[in-house]
Amino acid sequence: MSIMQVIDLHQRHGSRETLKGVSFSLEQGEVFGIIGPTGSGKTTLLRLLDQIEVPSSGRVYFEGRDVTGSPRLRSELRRKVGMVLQKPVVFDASVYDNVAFPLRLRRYSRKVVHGKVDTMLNAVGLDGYQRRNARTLSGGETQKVALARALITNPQALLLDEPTANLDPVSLKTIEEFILRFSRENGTTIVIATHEMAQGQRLADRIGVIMEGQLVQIGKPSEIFYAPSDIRVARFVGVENILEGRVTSNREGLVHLDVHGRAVEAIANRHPGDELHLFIRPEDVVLSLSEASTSARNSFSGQIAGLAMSGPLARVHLDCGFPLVALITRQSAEDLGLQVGKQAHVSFKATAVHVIGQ
Amino acid sequence: MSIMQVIDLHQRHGSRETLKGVSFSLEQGEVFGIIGPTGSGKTTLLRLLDQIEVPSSGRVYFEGRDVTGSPRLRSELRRKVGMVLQKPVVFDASVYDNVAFPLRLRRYSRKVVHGKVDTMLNAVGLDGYQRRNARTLSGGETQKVALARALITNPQALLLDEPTANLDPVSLKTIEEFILRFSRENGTTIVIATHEMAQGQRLADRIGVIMEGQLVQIGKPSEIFYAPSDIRVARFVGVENILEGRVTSNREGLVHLDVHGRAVEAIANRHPGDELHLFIRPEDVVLSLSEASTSARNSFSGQIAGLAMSGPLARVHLDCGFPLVALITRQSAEDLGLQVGKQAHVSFKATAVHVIGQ
Amino acid sequence: MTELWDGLVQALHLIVTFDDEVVDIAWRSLRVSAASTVLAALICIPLGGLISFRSFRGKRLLINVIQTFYSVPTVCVGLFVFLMLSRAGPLGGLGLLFTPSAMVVGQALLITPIMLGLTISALSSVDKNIRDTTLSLGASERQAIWAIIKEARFAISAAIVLGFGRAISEVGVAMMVGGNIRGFTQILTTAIADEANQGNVELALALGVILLAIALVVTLGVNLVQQRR
Amino acid sequence: MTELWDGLVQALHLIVTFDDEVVDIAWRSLRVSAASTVLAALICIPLGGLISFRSFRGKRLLINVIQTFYSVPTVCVGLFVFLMLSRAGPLGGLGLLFTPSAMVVGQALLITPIMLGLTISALSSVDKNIRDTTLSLGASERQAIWAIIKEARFAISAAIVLGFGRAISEVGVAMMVGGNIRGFTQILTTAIADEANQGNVELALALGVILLAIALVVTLGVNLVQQRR
Repeated sequence: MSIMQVIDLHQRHGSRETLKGVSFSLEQGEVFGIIGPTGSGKTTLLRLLDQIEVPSSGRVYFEGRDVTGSPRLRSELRRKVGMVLQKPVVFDASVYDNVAFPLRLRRYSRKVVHGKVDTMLNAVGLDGYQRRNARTLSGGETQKVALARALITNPQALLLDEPTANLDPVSLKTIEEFILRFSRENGTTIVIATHEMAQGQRLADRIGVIMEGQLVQIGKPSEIFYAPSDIRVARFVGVENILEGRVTSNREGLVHLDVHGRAVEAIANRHPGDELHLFIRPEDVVLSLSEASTSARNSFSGQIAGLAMSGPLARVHLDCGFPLVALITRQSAEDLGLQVGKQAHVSFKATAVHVIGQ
Repeated sequence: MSIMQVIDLHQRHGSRETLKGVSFSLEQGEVFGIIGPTGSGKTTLLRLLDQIEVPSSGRVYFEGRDVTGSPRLRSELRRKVGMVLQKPVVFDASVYDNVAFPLRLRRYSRKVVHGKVDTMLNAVGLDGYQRRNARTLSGGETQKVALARALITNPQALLLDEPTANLDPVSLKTIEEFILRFSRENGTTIVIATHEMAQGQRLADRIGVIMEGQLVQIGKPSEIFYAPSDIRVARFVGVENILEGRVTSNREGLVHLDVHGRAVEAIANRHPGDELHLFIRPEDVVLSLSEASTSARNSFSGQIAGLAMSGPLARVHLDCGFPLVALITRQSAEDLGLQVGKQAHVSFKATAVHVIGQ
Repeated sequence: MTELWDGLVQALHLIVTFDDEVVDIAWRSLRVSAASTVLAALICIPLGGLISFRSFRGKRLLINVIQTFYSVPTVCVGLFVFLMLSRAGPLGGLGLLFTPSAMVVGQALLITPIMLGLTISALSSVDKNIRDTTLSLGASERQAIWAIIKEARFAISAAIVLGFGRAISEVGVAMMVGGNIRGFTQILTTAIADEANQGNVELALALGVILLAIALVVTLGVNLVQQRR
Repeated sequence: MTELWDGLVQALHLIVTFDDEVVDIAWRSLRVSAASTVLAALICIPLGGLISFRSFRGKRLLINVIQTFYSVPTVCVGLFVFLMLSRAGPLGGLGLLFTPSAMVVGQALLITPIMLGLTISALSSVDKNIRDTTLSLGASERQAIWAIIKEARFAISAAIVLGFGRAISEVGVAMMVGGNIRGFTQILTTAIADEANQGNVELALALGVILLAIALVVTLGVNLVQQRR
């Protein structure tokens, strides 16, 4: 069941168009990731979902009703949808008062507030912090207080803006796990905006990719990762090999493409003559010194044009008539004795080539 | 020839001891990397090298003379040693005036200033920017102006504090290349402080690792990377497998170690009974499903305890009697069909094990 | 020099013996300035909260206008209130000219711009995210404004204390609308000017020391409050 | 009300016809305040540069003391200068009391703390890295201070203009050490208070409008300069 829909949202900030026609719907209980580069409009979208901002045009539906334009419904939405800002702020008051704040706004009795706050602080692992001033906490603890404060009213949806942007790896893991558990136990819909593809992959059931204010692709994490719908998404998820080619033949879904005069095979249903973009993830390109006989349909020889170590990995730039990047382990690179100027063989499977129309 | 030596430098800031007994010497024309985590004292060390700060104890020698305590020699040092701060600042003036500043301080004639500044701006690729206010530039351009300004007096040494911390990859590459070229052409000694091991590897001839104010290891980049001298350095350069073991036998430099009851072989000259730490880089651990016959001396079977994808890589946590992490490509992980709970075989060479005393 | 020294000794004597006239003038000063501060604060805090919270066309301009009023000379405020309350003025019928009430109104008018301006800037210097957070947690406008005022409590207190300091130190308004009537509207600042000119150096010095002490306490108070942040 | 209206019309008439007395008083005000501003600036800029640049024991305290002096009431400064220059005072022999020179010195003394404090804070708000960068590029202390002052040029100009605004608006010092002698030491603020009390409403209003206009121009000037940053 969908609990929220947004339809053709546009937002201007001054002369800048931050959002351009965003539409999607949020399902009950799902974890929805919004990924995109910094400045692509993720934060604005969350602010519109929580109705802290009013869109310049477009509609927001919550529980089937159009809330845009109704101050009463907007404020009702804000009472039912929680949000944690990218850099969460806490009030200059005790941890207890911070977490109790939303309950006091709703005029709960002192006893009820007490019970709920203590339970929640226990759940996020901040038991014993009640009397500490929230401003004296570390980044991870502040994030926990902000989460506890947003969740204490048991909202139907929780919007998180880069929830782990400034955290160390340990706090990051704790908080990611807490969010997922809370969502499962309470059926809370979670929306996570992040610029990190990896976090989207770890947490989200579905991902929407936003680029320059437009929602360019929605799908399962694996779809986004392996089958990006356009060049910008492909670059964003780490596809380094983006080639142009023309279909020369199609035999039952195995197409042959002409790429800079070389023949590349891919699995796709396209007609001869179609101009296509080919995406090949650099880690799907296998490197060897002699032509090995493998099941990979595509095999080329080329010259090593560049070699860059980064940590445990080596990024090998090859010229095989067209430029190709292969990502292999540093160890393999050393075992193979790779050097700039040397010849090497590359191969990749026909299934490793993802094509889209130009 | 060494142009600068520091001896037993200590620095206190309030109650915090930022540097604790740092000694080393800088050779003419070398690129020296100072790496360490944020807050480990890199910036303080550079400030002491440039004598912007006075150490609480210890000596700084420049061109063979002890400059500590002599205002005249300290100011002479500053005139001969350039420095670019982590977040370089430019004066609220034109690019030309910024780069001309050090020359005007030294009362060069207008004509000489003009010639030098134009040549330098040309060299860093800022020709045509002369009249722009330097505050209106982008991060990369600002960094170039700061570099040009520091290099215009052709200093004997240049100190760079995280020179590329806030730059996009393209500017980073341009600036790294410019620094290396300038150093080679003019014989300038370069000191680069960075928290990025990878940058140190790319640029430095020698690296000093600083941890909590102490210089814990000095050596070639490959020594630091493959043979860290203690556990903190090992963690910092990405050694994820740190085990404890006891030597059971030593046959001509091939030692057998008892690690949690399992026998591990390593190349080292230690006596039976020695308690050691073993470092194994996760990318040196090879994974297979069946026991493959390889030349690797160490081979164990274990259970997969965890599997985490991060971009094109998979980090596999294994339990082989002791915990072991292997870093392999995502593709290999998928080809092998790895799953938590499954059995797997791991192997690593005796040369991949680096040992130090406990 | 010895004459000055003797004057200072006699002035301190007047203070420590709680001389009737000295106590009377100082006490009147405190009451008048406290009253004008309370009056101004009652206007400035809610008004500042509303101006700071809401977005409206011309907000930037309004704040600029308020800040421009910081520097209206005291004699100009004094002249304005004088003309309003004078027999020929629109409020002349109230018969307030040359009474302490006139001074309270005049001083409140004098310090309202700076108190309002500092309140607004105190509220705007609260992290914008506090506003958004409060709203996203389900607060109404009134509840949100109150939460923001609580965040800025120290800076707002400082604005109020600073307003009091301005009121008790000023001489232009008090002189023009109070009239410096001995025993009725004479306060510290007007009395100091008057007594010095009439050659009562020791009385002027006694009052000067007290005024300086009050100004010092106010400044220290403002600093103390500001440093709690 | 009509009387007030007539007064305002007559006041504007006095201004646009360049009435001798009005022009004389306004011109004297401008000269006295400009002189005191220049005097104060000559002290504050180099002194502020030194205090800001050097680190020394008690620096924080010194700055606090300077800031405390911001709020010394004008009548207290007036009283101090009055006593110094009075026949019995240490500088009585100069015969400066009740002359424009006395007012210049008094106003300079009044505005020095705020001008010095704002200069120091303008210099400290220059990025600390400018100092380090300048030194690392080989500058001497003098050259470094000059570079920092250049970085803060707009904020320092604002401090000077603000000092001028304070000088021209104040009434306490001018009244006590100038003595409000018609045609000799009478300036805008003292004349407004005096003429209103004597019932010369149109003259007081004319001077009030001019003073208000000057204060407005000064404020706009400060804003303009500050917004250039």
